[in-house]
Order: sequence, then structure tokens, then C-alpha cells
Amino acid sequence: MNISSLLQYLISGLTTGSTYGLAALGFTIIFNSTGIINFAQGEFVMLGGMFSVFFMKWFGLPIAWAVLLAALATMIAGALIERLAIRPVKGASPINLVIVTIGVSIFIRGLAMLVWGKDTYALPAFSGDKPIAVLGAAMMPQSLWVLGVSLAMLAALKAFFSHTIQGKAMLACSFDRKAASLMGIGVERMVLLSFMISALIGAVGGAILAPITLTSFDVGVLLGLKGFAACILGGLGNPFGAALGGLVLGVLESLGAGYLSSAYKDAFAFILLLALLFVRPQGLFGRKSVKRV
Amino acid sequence: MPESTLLRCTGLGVRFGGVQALSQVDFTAEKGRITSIIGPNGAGKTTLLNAISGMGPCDTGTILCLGQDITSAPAHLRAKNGMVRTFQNLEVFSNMSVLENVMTGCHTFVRYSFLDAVFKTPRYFSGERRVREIAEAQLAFVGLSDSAAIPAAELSFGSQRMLELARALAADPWLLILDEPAAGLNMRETKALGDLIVRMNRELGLTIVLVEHDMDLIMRISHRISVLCFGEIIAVGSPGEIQKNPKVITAYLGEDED
Amino acid sequence: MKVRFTVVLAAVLMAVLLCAGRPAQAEDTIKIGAVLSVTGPAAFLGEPEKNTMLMVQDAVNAAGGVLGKKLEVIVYDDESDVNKAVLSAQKLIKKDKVVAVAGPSTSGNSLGIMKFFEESQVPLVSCAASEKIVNPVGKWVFSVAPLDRHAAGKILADAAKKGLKKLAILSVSDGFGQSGRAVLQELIPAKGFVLAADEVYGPKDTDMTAQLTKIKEAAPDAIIVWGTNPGPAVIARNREQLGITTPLYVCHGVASKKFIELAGSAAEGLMLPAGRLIVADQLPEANPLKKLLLDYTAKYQARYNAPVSTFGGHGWDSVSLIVKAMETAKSAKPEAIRNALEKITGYAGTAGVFTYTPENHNGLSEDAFVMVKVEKGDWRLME
Amino acid sequence: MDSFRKNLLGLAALMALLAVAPLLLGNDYYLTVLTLSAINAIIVVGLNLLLGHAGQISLGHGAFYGLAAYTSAILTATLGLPVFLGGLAGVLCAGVVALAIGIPTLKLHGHYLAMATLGFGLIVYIVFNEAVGLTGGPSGFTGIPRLSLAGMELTSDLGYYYLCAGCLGLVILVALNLIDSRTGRALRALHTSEKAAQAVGVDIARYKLAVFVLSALYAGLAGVLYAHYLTFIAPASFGFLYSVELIVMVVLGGMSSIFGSVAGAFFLTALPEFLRAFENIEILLFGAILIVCMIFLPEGLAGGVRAVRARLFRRAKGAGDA
Repeated sequence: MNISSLLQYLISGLTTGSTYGLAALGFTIIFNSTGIINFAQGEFVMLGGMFSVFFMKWFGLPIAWAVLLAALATMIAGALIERLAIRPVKGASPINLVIVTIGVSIFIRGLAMLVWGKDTYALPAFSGDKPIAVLGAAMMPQSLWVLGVSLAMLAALKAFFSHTIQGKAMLACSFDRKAASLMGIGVERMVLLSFMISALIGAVGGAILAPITLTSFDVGVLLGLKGFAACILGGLGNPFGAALGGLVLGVLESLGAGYLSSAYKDAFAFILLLALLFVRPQGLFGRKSVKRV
Repeated sequence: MPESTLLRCTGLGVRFGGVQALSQVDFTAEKGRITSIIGPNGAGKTTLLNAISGMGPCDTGTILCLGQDITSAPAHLRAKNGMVRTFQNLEVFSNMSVLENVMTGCHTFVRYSFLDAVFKTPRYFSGERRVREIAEAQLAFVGLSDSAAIPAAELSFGSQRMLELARALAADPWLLILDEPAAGLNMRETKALGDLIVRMNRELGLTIVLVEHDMDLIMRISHRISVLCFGEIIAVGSPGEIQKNPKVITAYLGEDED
Repeated sequence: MKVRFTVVLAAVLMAVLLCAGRPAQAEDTIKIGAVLSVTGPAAFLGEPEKNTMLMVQDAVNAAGGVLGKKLEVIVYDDESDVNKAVLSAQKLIKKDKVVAVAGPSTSGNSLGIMKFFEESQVPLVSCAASEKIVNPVGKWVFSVAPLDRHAAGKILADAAKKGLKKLAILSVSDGFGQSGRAVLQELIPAKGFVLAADEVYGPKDTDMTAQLTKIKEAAPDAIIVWGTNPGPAVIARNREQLGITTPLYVCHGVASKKFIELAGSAAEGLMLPAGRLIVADQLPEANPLKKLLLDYTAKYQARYNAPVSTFGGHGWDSVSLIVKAMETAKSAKPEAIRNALEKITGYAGTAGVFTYTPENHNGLSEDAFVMVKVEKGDWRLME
Repeated sequence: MDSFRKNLLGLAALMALLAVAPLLLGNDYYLTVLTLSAINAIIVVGLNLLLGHAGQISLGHGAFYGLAAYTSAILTATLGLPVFLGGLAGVLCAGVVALAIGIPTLKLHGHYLAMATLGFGLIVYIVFNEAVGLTGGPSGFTGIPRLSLAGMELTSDLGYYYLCAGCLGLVILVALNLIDSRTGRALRALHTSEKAAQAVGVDIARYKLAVFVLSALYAGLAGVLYAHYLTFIAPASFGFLYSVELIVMVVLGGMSSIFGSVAGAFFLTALPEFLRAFENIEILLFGAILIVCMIFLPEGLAGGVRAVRARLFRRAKGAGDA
């Protein structure tokens, strides 16, 4: 076995994996406050990338401003979605809510296609295209950005949930909505906030990924799918599990492509995911739910 | 084991993570008797019922039912063999009518095959007729005949409790395990429930294991009482003995006025 | 209560069905149909094709129409989905009663709907490149896109000229990549090359360094990438990242400016076989296609304010060939159009010079492609 | 027995409607839409049992649909078996795979179950794409023979449509009879409370598996009908998005009603045809319609019809009182 190849597979897997992890993080936030899987999560990532590209193109903004504005715009989109599509169905069964999010994701994708067309776009890398050599393997500076920003976002989330009143309130909602609302927590506001936060995470993810993965109106489908898988792998509801689940999934795919067969790499990753679920039905880091009877 | 012992648990132990929920619990239910389990909140009463009915873990010990070791039997088999329970938090089938709820109770003993159902054979029709008769009789027994056709979710809380009882009775049990059946009922309803339990015991000859917080009810209808405290049995005896037991009084002091 | 519900359901369905049956229109137009992947993953094919077809339709009508009647091209979007393609084809044949159909854009969809045209005896002129469409020859099915075999042959000829021996392929796992991969797997050993590695990537994959690392270990003389945007652009970037200097061929599937835009500096030096359209201005004046290609480019850019691609050219060729067949047959009957199509020789289209025979329903040759190289962010004719 | 008669009447009405529908059509094209709708409806009836009645989600039914289609295609086109046998093998294959995959999978709950079935669907989809020698890969499998019955090939589209409609009727009847029996009650019981179902002696693992296999068999039947109708299949028809679409059909139609789900299948299959006129905004409208339906019809089309009827009934009653 060639060490520099192995290292290359790992780097490649971690880069792809952090894209999954970023999508998975957003899933977790909304899942925690509403108990639903938001199938439109991938569209937030898409919006982040596409908005960044177009703020750069339309207004000729420097990239930092474009990304910032893109995150803001996506956050507004997240809030609008919650207001217009999620809130009117509150109280419905989870499966209905999931269908609503599917509808939302189709709608956003359709809108993005109409506005921005069907082309793929590239965003310039934040700090150059010169690869960094590590023990015979090569790494793009953007990959460091992705890993770094992912970690920073995780840390920020951790701080948010354990040190701010809003964060604690949101966590309370995730444990017991009724109790939380009895304690005077505005559950509706928390849901709104969770959509905005996960839109923000998705958008930032989409923007920092765009230089590596390129972006187009339909990148959200795959990211949504892999993000969901990462979430489950890590254990639903646990942000760290989600992020780690993403990395594990990415590395598995990359190793699968490198050592087994590139044609079956996704199948390989999913087979391992299924095997894990059969042994640990609550994912890697999930809490076992104990329902009182 | 004497003939009269229907259920005998010896040395039951259950751990949840770092918490020992039950340790070395011995518990017996005599045939044809009402045996109650009382104890302060968090004593492990529901954990014990779950272990007995097979719906919760049981790490150590054995459970014998009519002399047979059922410690590792799945819950549905225990039910099939006559051990039927109700739940502290109501578990009625909200997607069915009241009658259908009770009909579901007959699941194990009125049988016809999948194909009988699909082809609507005479076996199906006669089976369904029997199920319906049994269900209607049980609804009449608990006094819910008038509500047979309405959706179960529309019943009042107290009636849903009665519905659970009817459903359990429809399963043709020998041993009926009731987990806090009076929780949430008012005084009048609790009284009626007590009468009903006594009738089930006397008229239908059912052995009953009862977990309850309502001490008036417990003292009125129980034949024997076991007291559970912090996962251990601290006393066993008749209602009169339990009321005088100093250990029990200490355990309840300041915790439960009743 | 279910009875009543069913009655209501019946009423609703009935109303829907009745609304659906709209009256046919007057018969002073000649209707031809098109099934194109205007949306979905293959939209990069279908959209320019649709645009071009409508452009051709307007041009024909501006010049007096066909056989004295107005030409109408009815375009249905199959959303890159074979089910929708089947529905669209059925709709064109049965509802709109068109005399000929252009498209579909993709090989899979073409293969999926071909038999309906044999059954209903309406000519189909596919815009897709798979060999299976015209081999074996179906009586009613033609194609205007140069075959994958031609593109692969062109690449291998160039590799032979450069003395490259060991070749690696990296193809996308969709219909397009599969078709190219199969041809390469056949031709590489047949023409005396060694197949050093054979890797695959998913159509939506965003990082192909794993595959490239594996290929790098096999140390080939050249890598052939078979896919459509954006995959090959990502591969070009990954290749640059990994510092691989092995020559890279990409296939004709990326022959648009978009590829260079996406791959950026990583595109420099990459080679590919492409239709002459993208290097029309570099063609010698004597080339019979030059005027047509420049004309098409100018008109398309003026009307849609978007760059041309060779795929749009397939739209031009398919509709023009059908029109040409109607004119030579002096009839707009499906049977007549088919027979005339089969007799077309030396017709200059955007993809090359078309010559159909009863044995050859593709009409193009390897000559439809020229080798092109990316230099300073633009295409450059190699020979 | 009362409900049995109602079910039969409802089914008879539906079948009559399906029988006359082709005669009302402006042209033959809509027959294709109807046939595909009926095929989708067959899977959706099975999914309704699984999701609506037993409360178990599956995002992998496209895989069973595809497995049966490919099995039958390979057996008939590649190996030359009679279509009838190939079809039977296809349906059985879907059932056997469901049995094997169901045993470990159905232990999972909620989103984990969704993920596991989704993962299974993706794996099967990848195999369809990559096992080129067997399946023809992404560009599809051509040359599947049309269905033949007793030596007679079913060539007319109308005949094929009636076959599919007949299968749909049969499948609905089985489902309705099943719901109205101890099996159906056990399924609905484990939907609301697994504990309480166990408490009355329902072997929940067995019932979950049984309904999962049954719904896979339905999907298999649909897959066989589909393969021998189009005579061409490609992996794209059996992917993740198709599985999700099936779930949407069930929920949009109404989870608690078989007839509702059938309506959902017809509605969602035909909807794009009516949105065609809007071209580029078609997909936008599709998404918007989904959202609006879920906001205003939380219990699906069936629930909507129920609500309207209840209101009319109440008004009529009110008028009578006054």
C-alpha cells in the first residue's frame, strides 16, 4: 500500500465529507426544534453558493462581501420558508411536514433554475489555487477553509446551545415542546430561528464549497441526500455526530473508490451505513430513545 | 411452587446506565387474588411491570408463570399465554373505532388465515362474528356499549381507561396487569373502577396485579400488597399489615400523604 | 361512506379527463415534433437544441414555409426522464399527429421511445450519439449526432500519432459515459493500446481525486475522460491539484465555452475531439461548412444572447434534414419523409456532411470531428 | 360485513370509471397516462398498507419495482423464458428480497427506518447502473417482449390498459379485505402503539415484515407490468426520486384511505401533463401545489373530500331542522 495515495484518499474523503457534514449540521438544527427532516436543506447549500456567485457577478462585489450577503439572503429565504410553508401546517403529522419540505425544495430548485438558468458556475478559491503538498499528497487551500469553517461553525453552535438563553431555549424545545411552551418559551419563534440558523449554516457551507465542487441550481439534491445519511450515521439530533458522520461517509466513499471500485463507491458507503444501523439502530453517537410506557 | 402461585419472580434486577432501577426483587401473584404493588415515585414500579410483561429489560433473575420460565419470552407470546396488561399513559388505538379497539384484543385466539381474510371465506365471517360478539360483551361489561361506533380518540379520558380495560379483557387473560388505572380519574370514576376490578376478579376469576397511587383504592380491593422502594421490596403483606409496617410509613413519610 | 367518496372521485376524474381532450387545430400547417431534455440533468443538450429548432422553424417560415404551408415544431420537454420521453412521444404521435419527430436529446431516451416510431411508422431523427440507435438499422429511426465511436477513434488516432501506449479511462456513470466507456474498452485493445486503468465517477460527484490518484498509480501515458459538464471540469481541476502532468483527453461532451470557464487555468493544454462549430472562425475559407457555422453562431447569439454549443447544432441538423426531406419528396407524409431522408447525400449540416443510405442511418463519419486543444482560455484547432 | 359491502360498491364504482375512462378520452395518448397511473396506483396501494395502516415508512420501494422489472426483463429478453413465467419470477424476486432486507431493517424506527430503506434503494439503483452486462447499465435495457397471455400477445394499448386496471382492482380488493380483518386491525394497532399491540399478543415483527413483503410484491407486480408495457427500462425510472414520489402520492391521496391513495397516484401521475402548458414554471407549480395541498388538505384528497361531505351534510341537516 502506497502511503501518499492513502493520504490522498483521506484528504479527498475529508474534503468531500465536510461538504456532507455541513449539510448534515443544518438538518440537525431543524430536527432538534421541530422533529422533522428538512428535505429542503440541500437547497440552502445551493442558495448559498449561487447567491455568492451572483452577488459577485451582478454587483462586482469582493468575494467576502458576496459570501456575507449570500448568507444573509439565504437566512431570509429560510425565514420566509418557515413563515409561508411550515407554520401554516403546524400541528400536522411529521410525514406531512416532510412532504411540505419536499415541495419547498422542488419550488426553490424551480425558482433557481428560472432565475439563474441551468448552467454550472465556479467561484474563485478564497486563497488561491496553489496546492499544498503533504507527504506526497496534495491539498487545495480551499479544503483547509472548508475544514476550518466547519470546525468554527461547530464551536459556534456549541457556544450557542450551552451559553445563550436562545440556544438553551431551543434545546428545551427539542426535548419537550409542550413543556418548553409552558415554561414561556415561544416555540414558534424557536422554529423560525432554527430555520434561519440552518439556512445560515447551509449558505456558508455552499459558499465555501463552491470553489471546489462548483455549483448549479440542482446541487442541493445530492447534498441533501448525503447530508441526511451523515445525520443518521452520526445519530440524529447530535450536531457533532452529524459533522463526524459526514466526514466518515466521505472517507468511506473515497477509500471505496480508491481500493475497491469507483463504480460501487457509493454503494460501499451505504452498505456500511446499513450494517451500522443494524448493529446500532441509533447511529454512532445517538442517544437511545427510551419511551416511557 | 404451590399450585396457587400464578406468577413468581425471583431476584429480578434491572440497570439503566448507572442507575440500578430494580435489585433482587422477589414478587409473587397468587391465583385468583388481587396483588398490588405500591411505592413512592421512582421506586421502579413500572420497570417491574415492564420486566414482567416483557416490554422492558430484565438483566437478572427469573420469571415463572404457571411454573414455566418466561424470562426471555417475547412480550406478544406472554400476552398470547394469558398475561395481558394496560398502560399508565393511555395507549388506545386512536386510529380505530371503540369497537375495533376491543376487537383487536381478540387477536390471539380468534384465528383465521391471511387467505381466509383475502378471499372472505366462511371461516372469516364466522371468526369476525365471534370477535364482534366478544368485543360487544366486553364493552357492555365496562359500560361503553353506547360508544361502540365512535372513534376511540373521541372518548373522554376516563372512558379511554375503561376502553383499555375492555381491550385487555377481550384478550381472554388469566393474569391482568394494571399500571395505574386510576391515574387521572375523578373520585366517582375511581370508585367505579374499583368496583369493576373487583368484579373482574370475582365474576371472571381473573388474577390481577395492580400498580396504583390511590391508597384508598389499594386498601379497599387488594388481597396482598408489595411495597417497592428504590428498586427493592421492603414489605409484603395484607393491607392491614402494610398500613402498620414502620418501614413503609418511613418510606412514605413526607412523600405521599395517602 | 367510501361509496360516496368514490362517486366524488369519479366526478373529479371525469372532469379532468374531459378538460384534457382539446380539439385539434386547422390543417394549414405542417407539424413536426421534438422530444428534448430541456430541463433535468441533460438540459445542457436539450435547451440549445430547443432554442435552435425554434430558430430554424422561424427561419423556414420567414422564407415562405415548407411546401407552401407553415412549419410548426412542437417541442415537449422530457425532463431527462425516459418515462416523460415515452409520454411525450406518444403525445406527439397520437394527439398532435406530427409527421416526423426530432430528438430526443439523450441516448437512453432515444432507445426508450424508438419502438413507438417503428410501430406507428413515423420517422424519428435522434440528436443522441449512441451507436445502438442506428445499429441495427431501424426502418424509421435516423440520427444526426456523430457517434461515440467516431469521437473515440479520433482521440485514439491522435494518441497513436503522439506514440502514447498505455491509456487510462475515467468515465461518468450515466448513459453518456457508459456508451463512451464501452467503445473505448473495445477500441483501445483493438488498436494496439494497453488499457491501464478503467475508473468511473458519479454524475453528481464533486471530487475525483480518489479516482485520479488510483490512475496515477497505474502510470498511464494519457488519460481519457468521458463525461459532460461539470464532471470533466472538476477532473481537470483535480488533475492540476494532484500535479499530474499526463496528457488528458476529454470527450466531445464538454465542447462548449462553459467547460473552459469552469475548469479555469486547469483546462490549458487539454485536448478533445469536437464538431467544427466551436472553431468555425479558425477553419480555412475553403471549408464548405464555415459559412453555415458562422451564420448559425451569429444568429443564435443574437437571438438568445448565449454561446453556441455543438448540441444546439444537432437541433439545427435534425429539423433542417426533415425540412429538406419534405422538400425533395414534395410531400409531408411520414412515409415520404422517411424515404427521402434515406436518400439524402452530401448535405452540409453543422455537425458535418450528411450522407444517408439504407444501411447507414447516421450519415456522418469520423470526419465530423476535429481535434481541438485549449490554449489561452480558448479552443484552438490542432491540425 | 357492512363495511365489506361498502368496499365492494366503492370498488365497483372505481372499476366502472376506469373501464369507461378510455372511451371519454379525446385521443389515445391519454391512454398511456392512464396506464402509467394505474401501474403507479398498484404500488401506492401497497405503500398505503405499509405507511398509512402499519405506519412504517419505506423510501426504497422504487427498488422493488425495479428489481421485478429487471428480473422479468432479463429472464424473458435475455434467457427467452415465457413472459408469464418471467413476470412471476420478477414479482417473487421482489418479495424474497423484501423478506431478506425487511428482517434487519424493520427493527429500526422513524427516520432511521427511512434512511435504511433509502440506502437499500440507492444500493439497488447503483447495481442497476453498474451491472452493465446484466442490466444494460444507465442507457437502459431494450427489447423486452410485450406481455402474452395463453400464447396471445397483448399488442393493443387498450387491452394492456384494461389488464393494468384489472390488476389494480384485484390489488385494491385484497388490500381492502385485509384491512377489514384481524390482520388489518393488528397492523393499525402497531401503527399507533407497538407496546399496546404487543400487550394484546400481536407479533409486531412478523406483521411488519408481512406487510412489507406484501407491499414489495405489489411493487413487483407493477414493475413487471411496467417493463412489459414500455418494453424498455432504464435505472433512472427506479431511483430515489421515484420512491419519494410514491410516498408523496400516498400522503397526498390520504394515508388512511386506499381509494384516496389511488386518487393520489392518478393525480400526481397526470398532474405534469396538465402543467406542460406552463413550460419552465412547471416544476415551480408542481412544488407549490404540493405545499398548498398539504396546507389545506392535511389528510390528503380523501380527507378533503370527507371534510367537504361532512360540511354539506351538516348544512343539509341544519336546513332540515330550520
